[in-house]
Amino acid sequence: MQAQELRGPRAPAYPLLVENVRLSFAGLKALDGASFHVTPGIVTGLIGPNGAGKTTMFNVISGLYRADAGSISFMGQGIERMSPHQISRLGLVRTFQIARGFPKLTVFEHLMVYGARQPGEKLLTAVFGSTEARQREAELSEKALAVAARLRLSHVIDNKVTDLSGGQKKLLEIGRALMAEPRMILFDEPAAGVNPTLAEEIGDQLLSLAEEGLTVLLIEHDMALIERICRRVIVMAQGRTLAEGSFEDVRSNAEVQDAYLGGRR
Amino acid sequence: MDAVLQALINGIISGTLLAVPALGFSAIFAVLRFPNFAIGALATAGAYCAWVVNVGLGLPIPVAIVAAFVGAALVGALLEYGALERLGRGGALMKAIGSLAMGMVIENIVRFIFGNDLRAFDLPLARDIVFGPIRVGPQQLNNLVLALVIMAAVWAFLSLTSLGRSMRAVADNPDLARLKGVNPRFIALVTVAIGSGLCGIGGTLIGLDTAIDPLVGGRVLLSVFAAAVLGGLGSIPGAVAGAFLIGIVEEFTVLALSPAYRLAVGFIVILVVLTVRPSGLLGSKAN
Amino acid sequence: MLTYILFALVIGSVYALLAQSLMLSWGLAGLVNLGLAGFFAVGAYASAMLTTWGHAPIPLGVAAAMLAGGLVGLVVCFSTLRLRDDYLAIVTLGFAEIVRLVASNEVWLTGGTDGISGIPVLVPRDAGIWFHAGSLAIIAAAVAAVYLLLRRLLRSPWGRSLRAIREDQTVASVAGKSIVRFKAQAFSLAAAIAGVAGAFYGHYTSYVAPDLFQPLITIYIFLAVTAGGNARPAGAVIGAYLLVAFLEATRFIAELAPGVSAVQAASLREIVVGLGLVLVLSFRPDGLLPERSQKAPAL
Amino acid sequence: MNAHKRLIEVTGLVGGYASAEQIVKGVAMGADAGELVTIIGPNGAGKSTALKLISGLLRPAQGHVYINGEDVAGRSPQAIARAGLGFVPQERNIFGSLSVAENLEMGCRFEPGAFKERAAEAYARFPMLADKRRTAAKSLSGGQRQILAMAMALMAKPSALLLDEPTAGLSPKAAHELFDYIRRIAAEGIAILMVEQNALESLSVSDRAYVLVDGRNHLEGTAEAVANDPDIRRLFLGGRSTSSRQSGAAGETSASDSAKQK
Amino acid sequence: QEGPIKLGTLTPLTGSGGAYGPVMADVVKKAAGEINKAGGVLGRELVIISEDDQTNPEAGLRAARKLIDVDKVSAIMGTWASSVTTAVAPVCWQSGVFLATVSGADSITKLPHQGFIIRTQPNTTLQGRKFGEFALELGAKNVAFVSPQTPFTESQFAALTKAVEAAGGKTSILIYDDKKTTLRTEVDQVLRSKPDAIVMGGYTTDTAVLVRDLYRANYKGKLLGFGYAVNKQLVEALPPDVSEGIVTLSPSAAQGTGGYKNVARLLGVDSPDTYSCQIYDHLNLISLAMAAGKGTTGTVIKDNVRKVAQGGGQKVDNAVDGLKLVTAGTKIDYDGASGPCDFTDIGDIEDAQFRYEQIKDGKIVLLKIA
Ligand SMILES: Nc1ncnc2c1ncn2[C@@H]1O[C@H](COP(=O)(O)OP(=O)(O)OP(=O)(O)O)[C@@H](O)[C@H]1O
Ligand SMILES: Nc1ncnc2c1ncn2[C@@H]1O[C@H](COP(=O)(O)OP(=O)(O)OP(=O)(O)O)[C@@H](O)[C@H]1O
Ligand SMILES: [Mg+2]
Ligand SMILES: [Mg+2]
Repeated sequence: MQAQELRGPRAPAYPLLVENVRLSFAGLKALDGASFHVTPGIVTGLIGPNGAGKTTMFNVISGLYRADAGSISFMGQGIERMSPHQISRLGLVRTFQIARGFPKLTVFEHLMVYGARQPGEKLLTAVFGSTEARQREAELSEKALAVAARLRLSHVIDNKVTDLSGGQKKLLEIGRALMAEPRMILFDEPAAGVNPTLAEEIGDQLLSLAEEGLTVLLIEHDMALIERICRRVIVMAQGRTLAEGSFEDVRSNAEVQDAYLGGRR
Repeated sequence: MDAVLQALINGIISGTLLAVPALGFSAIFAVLRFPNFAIGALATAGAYCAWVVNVGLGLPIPVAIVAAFVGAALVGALLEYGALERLGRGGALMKAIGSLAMGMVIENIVRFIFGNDLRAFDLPLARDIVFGPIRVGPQQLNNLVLALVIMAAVWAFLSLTSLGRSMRAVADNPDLARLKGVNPRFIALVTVAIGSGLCGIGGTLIGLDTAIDPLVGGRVLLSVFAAAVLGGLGSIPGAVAGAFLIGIVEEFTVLALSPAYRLAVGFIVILVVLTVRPSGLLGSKAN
Repeated sequence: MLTYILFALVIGSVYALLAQSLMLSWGLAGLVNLGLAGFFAVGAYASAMLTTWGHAPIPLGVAAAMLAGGLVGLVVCFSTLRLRDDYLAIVTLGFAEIVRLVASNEVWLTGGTDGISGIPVLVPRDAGIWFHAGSLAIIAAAVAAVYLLLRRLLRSPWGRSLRAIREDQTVASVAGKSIVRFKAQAFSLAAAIAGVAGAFYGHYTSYVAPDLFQPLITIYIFLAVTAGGNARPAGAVIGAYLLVAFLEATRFIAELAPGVSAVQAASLREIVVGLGLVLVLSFRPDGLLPERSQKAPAL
Repeated sequence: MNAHKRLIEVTGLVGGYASAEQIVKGVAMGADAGELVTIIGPNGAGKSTALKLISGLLRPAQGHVYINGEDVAGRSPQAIARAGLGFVPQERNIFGSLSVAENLEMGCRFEPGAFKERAAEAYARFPMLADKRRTAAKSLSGGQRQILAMAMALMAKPSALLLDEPTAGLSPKAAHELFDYIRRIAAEGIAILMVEQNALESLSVSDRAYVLVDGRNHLEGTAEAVANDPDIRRLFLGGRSTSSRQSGAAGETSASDSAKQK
Repeated sequence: QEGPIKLGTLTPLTGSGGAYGPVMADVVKKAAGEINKAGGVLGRELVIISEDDQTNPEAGLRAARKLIDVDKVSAIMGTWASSVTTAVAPVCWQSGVFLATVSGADSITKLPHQGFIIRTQPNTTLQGRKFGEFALELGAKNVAFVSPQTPFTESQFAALTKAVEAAGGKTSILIYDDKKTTLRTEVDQVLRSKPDAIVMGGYTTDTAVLVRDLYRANYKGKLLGFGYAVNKQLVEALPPDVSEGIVTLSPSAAQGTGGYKNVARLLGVDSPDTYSCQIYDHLNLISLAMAAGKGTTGTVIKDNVRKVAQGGGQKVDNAVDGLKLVTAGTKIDYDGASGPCDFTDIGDIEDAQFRYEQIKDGKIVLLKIA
């Protein structure tokens, strides 16, 4: 609700607009003027060779890194100077490529922490309690159970995250993002390390979320998944956007083939 | 102006006294990733070893310093092996708390054996050498040189031998280090022994400059910790830089403000430095 | 003997308040607060000055202690916001030392190293044993109130988010948690609790002085919380009472070891305290009561 | 080539983590010299746990692990590494605070003398590593880390190799190249056990395969047979998008490379 | 009531006062042994229970409670740090336990203690004045007072200044941090005002540092210190040429009295420190008061301590002799190891004589008692 107010009068055409973003690490230009936009209600793929700057791009968008130059707007609002939690509160959530979490918390607690709009997070509400908070807690925990079930995490729901397998950690990354009820999710290789059958199901789910109006930007090296669920694909290389278009367009691009797919040798 | 110059020199001299134990503290932190608060007591233990060798056995000071290193190294390694290692399961802070408790134990063992009396080394005290308006003590010059040599040796040891690299590897990822053929326990013990030994030398240097009692290490624990933090925890050159900065700042406090507020000013400097450089003077960025 | 036990229980209750304060700031929020003695001192002095020199009623003094502790906590928290965990430790330790230095050197404000004596008491002193029993009842009630408060907080979404922040700030901020808000709330609430502990201590012993707030007390409380379990209010409370029981019990070991001099007996006692703690920790690395996680409801 | 020599042989392996019940409940697997063997299975099946048990990171409760014919079950990871086993774990498989070059040096601890030569080899094989020689490994991208981990394990010239999802996070091109490379090192006489979720392509380059479910052997056979088993396809390989997985590139190779070299 | 009489010592065995407390506890044990050998007090044995105040009021308070409630002592002797004394005082007077202390802070005897406190340490104003006067006597005109922050720093300096300024001299003060390992800059700061006498207000550990740094800085003027800091320990911790010539003051018994020698004999040292002397007097006064009042409670001690300590009568300097006389009904006046031990109504000593000693060739040599 708060996010709605912040959206401002002019509803923008693109949920996410990245213009000319630059960031270098000690001389290395990790992002070198990358620009792209994302259209609402579809899954957009972000692909590119290893070290192209995709993850760095996510870090900049989500506020973990500050860009040296360039602008980023989410739903028409400049977010390049915002802190990560403000960005998240606007409804833009990201996952991590190398799964990260809260070591001493359980899977269930992770899901609950990501649960949005919990009034019980205010100190006073926590002290005095409120029916709203209680209701919301019940809703969230129901949702958490459902998400866990969908990701095959039900049997480990009370496990500490440190006691998960590599793939389970990646699944939890996805689950957390789903809990946040965001307007847009940035997925960083959600399917890497996930069993192919399950990856397929997750793909289906992303599609149905997109149909419900969620915007998704997806970094993935699994071309089958990209082909199946992405209506638009953006290709990055060496910190720049190299090409964009439908998967077919992009796949037939010789440069992309060369640098990324390595199909024609 | 002379006063300022003199305070600067005094600061460097008191900095050297902090630098050696700070080095030990930082080395232990760098590998085992926990602040070992037993270093105060280890410095005391080392100083008493040196004292026994120097006064009890009548051997010269250089031998006593070696004894301090060996004695403190043994105590430190025993501590790690016998008690702290198994606390590691509960996390770094658990080890820190455990080291605090074990520090208390060591200090009191020393007290049990030697009592609370003040003891001095068998070393004549020389008057300062005066250069114009500035004066420096010969013993303190010795200490300065000794501390610098130790620092150089530690630095060379860590960066030029493969042991140094293995230490950093263990600190970073002990499981992977094992897969690469490193024995993390051995590395941990070596580090703790070296770090503790340095603390022992530090305690002895302080004792040579003043006198020793069971609290000799405990009194400087705070400043040593502060120096290591200021320099960036785990950074070897940082610990040295931090020690000198703390030493100098404290002496300037005496000039500019009430000496009673020496500690307070020291901490405010730390706060300012850390606010500007969140990982310390020479610390590497975490995460 | 009864008086002694009651007395030990009162001291244990003051420790229990401090331990809960530490449990909140360190155990839940992950803020390594080595400045506990400082907040303890701020509360003790605030209430002592107000009630002894200002002749205010004790409840007002306690409220002032809470407020003073909380405010100072807020200031310390904001000035240390950018610091990493390990570094927070040294700065908060420094804060406690600064409090002690100010209390000893600014005689016009605090009475200097003489301290403040003749602080009004909770129950008239001439009530004999009832003085101790009454004080105990009041302070234990405060312990219970804080316990209920913290338990409630711990189980609330607020507590859950705080624990998440403790574990990984970056991820928590990506999850939309304002790190600053949570930390500031937890830290100043914890400081306020420590302030209350200070006030009660003063109103029980009638005396506060800078020497009371040496780092030793912080160390003791860290030991208590660690042994009890650092993320459970009940662990903190139990740890605190056990610590006092242990500290007092070790007095009697001197009698078991005849032939040692007084210093040796005293050092033996501290050796036993230190070893005892390490033993507890090595058998129960998570303390007596380990952290409890929120279980998923059964379907 | 000393074919058919069992360099890794695991029998009746049981084990898990301190807290929980046993995760691996009886697993037998192995690889001959020159053989590339893929292990697949759902998430949480116990694949990584099995590899940790073999490498000594976890101590097996029961079972035998033979490396080069020598039973190493219960030994320390250092000793097992010395016996000739290389292992690239799934997670935390690099030293983040060491530079890339230092990581490689750590891989070469048993023969420091050979470092120069082998590092040159690694740099030639993976030019990216040469560019980033002096960079701290933690600032590498996800895919770059995987390459480094792999290169580090090869520095020791192991006779048997365990790989846990080596291509996770690699671009299709890089994954393809890496599989090729793995195929080639196997051909040099190394026995390789490789866990992969990138299953179809992995099977397409492998000789044999094991399917692990719930801590037990579920199925084993030639890679081709496993890849074509309809149940396995449906349950574990993503049955719907059969041939188009891994795009054109992988599809083509899986067809052409399926002729086994056994 | 039968059985032994229990008395407690509460001295700093650990913490920053750790240099003093152990000897204090020791001397009491030994002196009580002598009394017991001679038949005890009122025919009952004395049992001494020693607790550690850790130089910390909080720990001291807990220890005091244990002594009072568990051991049921009738008196506590030897509290050293002023903050510890202030913390345990109310507990003592409320429980009817007598408290004899060596703390110097003026505020202690001003507590509403109903007579339950005596202290053998001259209050700080007196000490300050004596230092001033003695510095003048040594020919000093410009006196610097160098001390850590203690409860009596201010009042000592004020009294010192008053005495020195009355004779046309001037004074300066510098407060240092007693945990520092070098005091070079502090010394520079002090020497800048070119003092011809320096009065050191610290304890043994920090005084050792100060004296060394003054020596290094080539300070050639007079050095004065308290007897409790400039003691045998300090002398042993310093090379002889460094400590040469330091003058010390400590409250003392009149020349010729045997109390001081008794303590020296008990401890087996030449020059016992003032605190051991004082606590020795505590024990003797308490024993004699109990005998004189024919009771063993704190109240009896409080009511009778002045009867045995002052007001004329046969002079005694130890409890064994005194107890015989008291039993025989003779009026006695105890003059102890630390001084004449005559107390004002609020418990301060009325007048103190001071021993003036000087370090010569690594030995502490008596100059005069006045
Ligand atoms: N913190 C950092 N410090 C220095 N260099 C960095 C840092 N983070 C990333 N880089 C470099 O920036 C480049 C881009 O990295 P990034 O992680 O964005 O790649 P990516 O496109 O996500 O690749 P992958 O598909 O392998 O995950 C890489 O060359 C990497 O080494
Ligand atoms: N450190 C641990 N402590 C306790 N249990 C663990 C730990 N690591 C993994 N587990 C549990 O063991 C089971 C098997 O984990 P393992 O990592 O072996 O799976 P995997 O087959 O490698 O899966 P993936 O393909 O997802 O990597 C999982 O259910 C997981 O929850
Ligand atoms: Mg990436
Ligand atoms: Mg795995």
